[in-house]
Amino acid sequence: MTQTEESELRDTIEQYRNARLTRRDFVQRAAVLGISASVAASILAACGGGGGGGGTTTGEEGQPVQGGVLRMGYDRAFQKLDNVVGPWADEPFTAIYEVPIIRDPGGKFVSSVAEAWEFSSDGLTLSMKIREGLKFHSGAPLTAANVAEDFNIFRTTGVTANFWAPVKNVEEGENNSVVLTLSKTNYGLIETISTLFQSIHNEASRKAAGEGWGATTVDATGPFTLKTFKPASEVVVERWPDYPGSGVPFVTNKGPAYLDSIRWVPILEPANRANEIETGSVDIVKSPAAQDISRLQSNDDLVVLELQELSNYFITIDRTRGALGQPGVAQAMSHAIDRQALVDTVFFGHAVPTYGPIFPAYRWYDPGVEAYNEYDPDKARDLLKSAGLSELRFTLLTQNQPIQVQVLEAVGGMLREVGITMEVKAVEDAAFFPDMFAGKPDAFMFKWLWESPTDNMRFFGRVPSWDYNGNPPKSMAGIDAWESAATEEQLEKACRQVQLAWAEELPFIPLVTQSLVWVHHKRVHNFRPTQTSIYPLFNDVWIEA
Amino acid sequence: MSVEQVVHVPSGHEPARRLREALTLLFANKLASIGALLAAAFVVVGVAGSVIVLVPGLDHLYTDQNLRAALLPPLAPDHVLGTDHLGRDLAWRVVTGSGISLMFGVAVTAISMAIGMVVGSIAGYYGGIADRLLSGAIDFTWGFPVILLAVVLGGMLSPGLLVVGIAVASVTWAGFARMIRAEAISLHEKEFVEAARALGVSGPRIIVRHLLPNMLGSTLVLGTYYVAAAIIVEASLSFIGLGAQPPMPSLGQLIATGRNFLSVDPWVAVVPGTAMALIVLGLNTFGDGLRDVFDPRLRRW
Amino acid sequence: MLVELRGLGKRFPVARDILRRPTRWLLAVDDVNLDVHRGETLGLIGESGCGKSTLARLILALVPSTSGSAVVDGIRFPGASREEMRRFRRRVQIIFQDPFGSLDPRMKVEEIITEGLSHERLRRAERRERAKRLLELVELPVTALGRYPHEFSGGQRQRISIARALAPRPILIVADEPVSALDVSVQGTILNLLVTLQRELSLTCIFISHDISVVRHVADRIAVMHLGQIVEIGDSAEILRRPLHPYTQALLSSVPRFNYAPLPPRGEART
Amino acid sequence: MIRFVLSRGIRAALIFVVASVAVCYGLRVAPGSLADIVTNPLNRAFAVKDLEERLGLDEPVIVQYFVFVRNIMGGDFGVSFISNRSVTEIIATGGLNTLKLGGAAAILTYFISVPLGIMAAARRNSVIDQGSMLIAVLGMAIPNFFLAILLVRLFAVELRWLPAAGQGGIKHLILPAVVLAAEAIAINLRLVRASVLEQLSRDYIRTLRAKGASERRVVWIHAFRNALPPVITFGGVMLRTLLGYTLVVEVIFRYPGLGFELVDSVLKRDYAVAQALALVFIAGVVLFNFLADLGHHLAEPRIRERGAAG
Repeated sequence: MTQTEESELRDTIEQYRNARLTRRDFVQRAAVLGISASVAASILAACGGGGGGGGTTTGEEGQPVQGGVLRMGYDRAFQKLDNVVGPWADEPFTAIYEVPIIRDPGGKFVSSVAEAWEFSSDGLTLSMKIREGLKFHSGAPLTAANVAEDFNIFRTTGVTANFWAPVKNVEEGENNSVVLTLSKTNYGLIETISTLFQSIHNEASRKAAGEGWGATTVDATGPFTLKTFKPASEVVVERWPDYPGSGVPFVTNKGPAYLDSIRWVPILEPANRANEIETGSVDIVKSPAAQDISRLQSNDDLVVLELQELSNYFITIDRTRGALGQPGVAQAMSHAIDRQALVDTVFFGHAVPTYGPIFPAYRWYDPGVEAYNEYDPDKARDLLKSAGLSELRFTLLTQNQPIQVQVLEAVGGMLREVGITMEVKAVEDAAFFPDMFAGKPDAFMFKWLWESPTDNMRFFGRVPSWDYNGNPPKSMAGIDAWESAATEEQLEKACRQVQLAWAEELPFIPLVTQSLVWVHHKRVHNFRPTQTSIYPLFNDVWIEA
Repeated sequence: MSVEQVVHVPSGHEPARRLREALTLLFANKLASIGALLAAAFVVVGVAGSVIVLVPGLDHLYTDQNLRAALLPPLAPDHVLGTDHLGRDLAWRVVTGSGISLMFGVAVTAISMAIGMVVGSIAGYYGGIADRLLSGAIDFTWGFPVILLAVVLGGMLSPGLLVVGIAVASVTWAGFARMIRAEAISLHEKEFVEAARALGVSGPRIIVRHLLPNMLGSTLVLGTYYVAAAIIVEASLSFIGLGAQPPMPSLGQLIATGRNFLSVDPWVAVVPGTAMALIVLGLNTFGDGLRDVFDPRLRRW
Repeated sequence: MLVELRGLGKRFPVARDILRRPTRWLLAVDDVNLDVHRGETLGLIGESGCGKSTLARLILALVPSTSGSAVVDGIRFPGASREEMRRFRRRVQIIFQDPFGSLDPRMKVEEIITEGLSHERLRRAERRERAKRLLELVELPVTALGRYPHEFSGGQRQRISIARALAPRPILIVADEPVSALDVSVQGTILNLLVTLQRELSLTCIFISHDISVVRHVADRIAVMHLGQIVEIGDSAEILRRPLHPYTQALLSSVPRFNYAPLPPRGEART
Repeated sequence: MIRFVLSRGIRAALIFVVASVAVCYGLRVAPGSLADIVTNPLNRAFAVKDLEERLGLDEPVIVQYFVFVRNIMGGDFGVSFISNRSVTEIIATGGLNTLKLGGAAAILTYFISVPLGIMAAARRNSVIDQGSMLIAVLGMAIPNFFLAILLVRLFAVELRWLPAAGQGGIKHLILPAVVLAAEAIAINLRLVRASVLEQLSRDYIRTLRAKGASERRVVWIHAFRNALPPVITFGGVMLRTLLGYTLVVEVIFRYPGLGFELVDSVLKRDYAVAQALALVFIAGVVLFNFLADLGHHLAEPRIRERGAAG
């Protein structure tokens, strides 16, 4: 980049900061300067800490209009909107549920259902003050007792029960507060508590609903209530008129939502997502096919928002079997992969290469990881040779989704260059998960999508077992350090430590983090996804009639 | 020696002449000639594709990627039909896909034809209780939507070419059996079959020596339709994710992948799609032509 | 006595009830009693549809009878053992009416006429030798061996049929309208051939025809069939001179003169 | 007639028993289970076991089968394990949607193929004839999914005339119906044309023409009426074919009919929905087979009895 270009870029960033540029204009100007949209997005994320991280600036929006139906195109099929044992959290979660604590666009933890929280000085007690005057959709009041009850469910039977392991006891404290007693210090618990699977619900209603929880019934505290749940074709939520207002500081609407309802439809074929927002059958679409993004950007009716997705594609190989267990094999594979080429071709630039286990936009991302896994096919060949392998052949299992398969086809071609033959077997989820957890495949690829990247290292390091991942000593030590951190500083240090260890030892081989792209029609306002949450909040969103 | 003269009866059966006459008839029909040419081209290309699939070491032709030369349009240097999203040569991929289609279509059809011949000729020749049982099985199966079966089977076993093949074969055999049974019944009443029985020729031998050779024509006609149908079913299921699984470059799979790039480079879908349409067009019109040659009364349905 | 038919009958179901039990029957052959002596030629006449062909097939055990019994060459039907059946198949042969439908279009003449010899386990050369002798017998050139049936005229095909029937050296031949599909000019030669062969090989012959003028030349005795029954039987000269049954009388008076137009080739035969 | 209906009834019942056993057994021995779809990877070990107990999936397949049979005998198809909607409701709404789509496709088929086929036959070798034969040839050659993406591209993305997918009014029906009907139109067109042509070569047509009947009347009334039986007989076959294709077309157009729901539930191992829908489809097949047979039966009442030839 020349000096003029550099100063021009600085100007552009400055204009954006001062709200003289919309996010879209910024990305466009950046593109003129030869900066890929994803890099621009990282820049935006970096300078968006002031509250406008979602991108749109205030002056532009005008007076909110009450009413209307927001039609959303979602990129996968819905599962039960079950915050306790659901298979994953879908977009409607943020419309009908609220979490105790939420990350603001800069990554700082701010209030939502809980208005304040504090670790004791020894780090073994966490008390959380719950907002007053909250209630559930059913009308029942929400008190600290409900939150304590929920936490006890989460830590025993919830999806993330593993991460609650250090918590010994949860009970209602004084002054509408919840007190968590820990068996050892674990500052990272706060990360877990801010994820969608800790959304607060009315346990009495959940018990009564039985199998219907998350499908026919949700009784929670979000601004919308669940109306229709047809997972393959549509999910509809309606405004909850009695919503007492959001406790989240960066949500400006402090009353009930503007929208009458939100209707999601799953659009599973990537190409169709662009088609449908262009034809106007939806107002917002998530993750259009990468190759369609530039076309959408040039459409004057549409606004394209681009962030780094809180996700990562990675490959894990089974080191308990034969050649794959030789030292240096994972590193050889990693060096054989031209991640930038993956980004440019498969993702048309709408992704970033990842050399470590965490996406670059994460607040504690350590760029040191980039030194470990650079594209270097010669080095890959050398490593294979010193491992005594003239050729290597294995089968890799993946979920049968177009983008996954494309990534693997490209990776397969790269591996072939250094003499590694990877046979890809793409199967449906129903067949993928049991095999993956049983450790059956030689290797598998997976994409995690989660707000706390370290949780994923903790989890996928253990899946199917540390053995499978080669028992990497430094990484395991890093995880231990993370799990016993007592303060934010210690947590950050552990996070950097584990990243570097991971990049070196490669319990799994990171590939890329794709962009989280949202496209919305111009008549949609205040749609502000943030870099730190997987889904946006909907209370501020309004739509022109 | 008698005074009779050797007369020429036009419907010839002597191989060389029959072939010549058949071809004359076939090429008299313009559409059928196009079909025959397309079908022949398909076979040539398909055999090449099969070789590529089956002979180890040739897979680089359709898997070699060049990410820097992705999504080239047709007539690009070195890539007559352009490249796909990973810079793989579309021409070779289509050739390979045709090979998979050819092998799949022919294998599945041959298997169902074999089953259909056994079942149909036994039912038609022996009649009686065997016929009642087998006809029941035929009617039971015939006309069952293959796609439905493949979807359910694909759900049960893991989806793939094998499953689609099983689904197709387990329905189409009945189509063959149905026709062959009808032919066997009519042949059974033929005097040459009665003559053979009077000579003490055994049932199985009559089926093999008299019935099957005489049904060969109509069976082949039906066969060409069923090859086309099997190819379409495979492609349809691959397209909705229940057929050949990626990265196997079957034509349906190629179209499914290409569809995602329709806005950037329509050729990635249009090239395999056109190939597919030409194959089906060829087989169908060729089948029509053959039908006219062999047996004008045979209808597809 | 070579053939003894006692109360022989054959009926076909034409309608069935829900449980597939037949409710209506067609009586094709009804209570037929008939003896054929060794060495004689019996003419069986009757108009088409009267059950002649069914009777022929009953005698050849090509269809099972539904009542009565038949003893042919000492073998009793129903109730013949497999071994008896095998012997029977060599001893009794049939010649069909349709010279186009009775020869498998996909087989060469050699294969056709030696098909009945498979039990003899002959070597290739022996087979061919037999085939040649059979062709000589029916006065066809040996070059015919490698040809297909469609290359021959109707009369020649009928000679092939005769050769095929003679191949297993039968003692009884049932000729079911052997010349009615042929040109008038050819009919005579085939009839002469049949008579010659019958005498030379001392065959017993049942000669079926709807045409008395054909039968009168070859038959020693004549049986007249009407609606599935034998209505009159006797010495052929006697019957022709003094028919007793009114049906026979009608048959004799209405003998058409020129009804020998050859059938056109049937479409089915082409497949 | 009674015999005909009764024997078909017995056969249909038999098909049902076999199919229900096959579907029920097959889905459960399939690799992967519903539990793997509806539980989170993060706490799979616990959740899978818990879920299987709650849903009775840990029982032997044979027990599950009899529970299933007992329930449907009582008219209870169960509820979806994923959406908690009653299967009866899914069948009702999906069935209605599929009926709409299938109906639209059937209407399209006849409204295009019958007049065009007659015109083609009436003016043999004219432009209309050749054009319609081109339609017929292409309709049979272009696989419907490929046609679908081409039409979506053209009419939805480029021209913006019609929606690309989803459910809604009449507009949402047009593209899927056209795609669904394409092959049926092609086949029916050929059938009508051939059948009318055959009639036009008959003697009675010559007589009618000699008597001075108008050409229009001869073709459209007399010839067509007599050309109908094969077209009607084909109707049953066509419906059955359409039924099979709904599986593909509904998935492509994300049209929430029975086919869409079936594919979805099979992939997600939503046993209750998948087996009920599979049986609904089989019922459809049986019904259409029956209609086809009935058509055939009525068109040719004298079914030849084997061996009756003397």
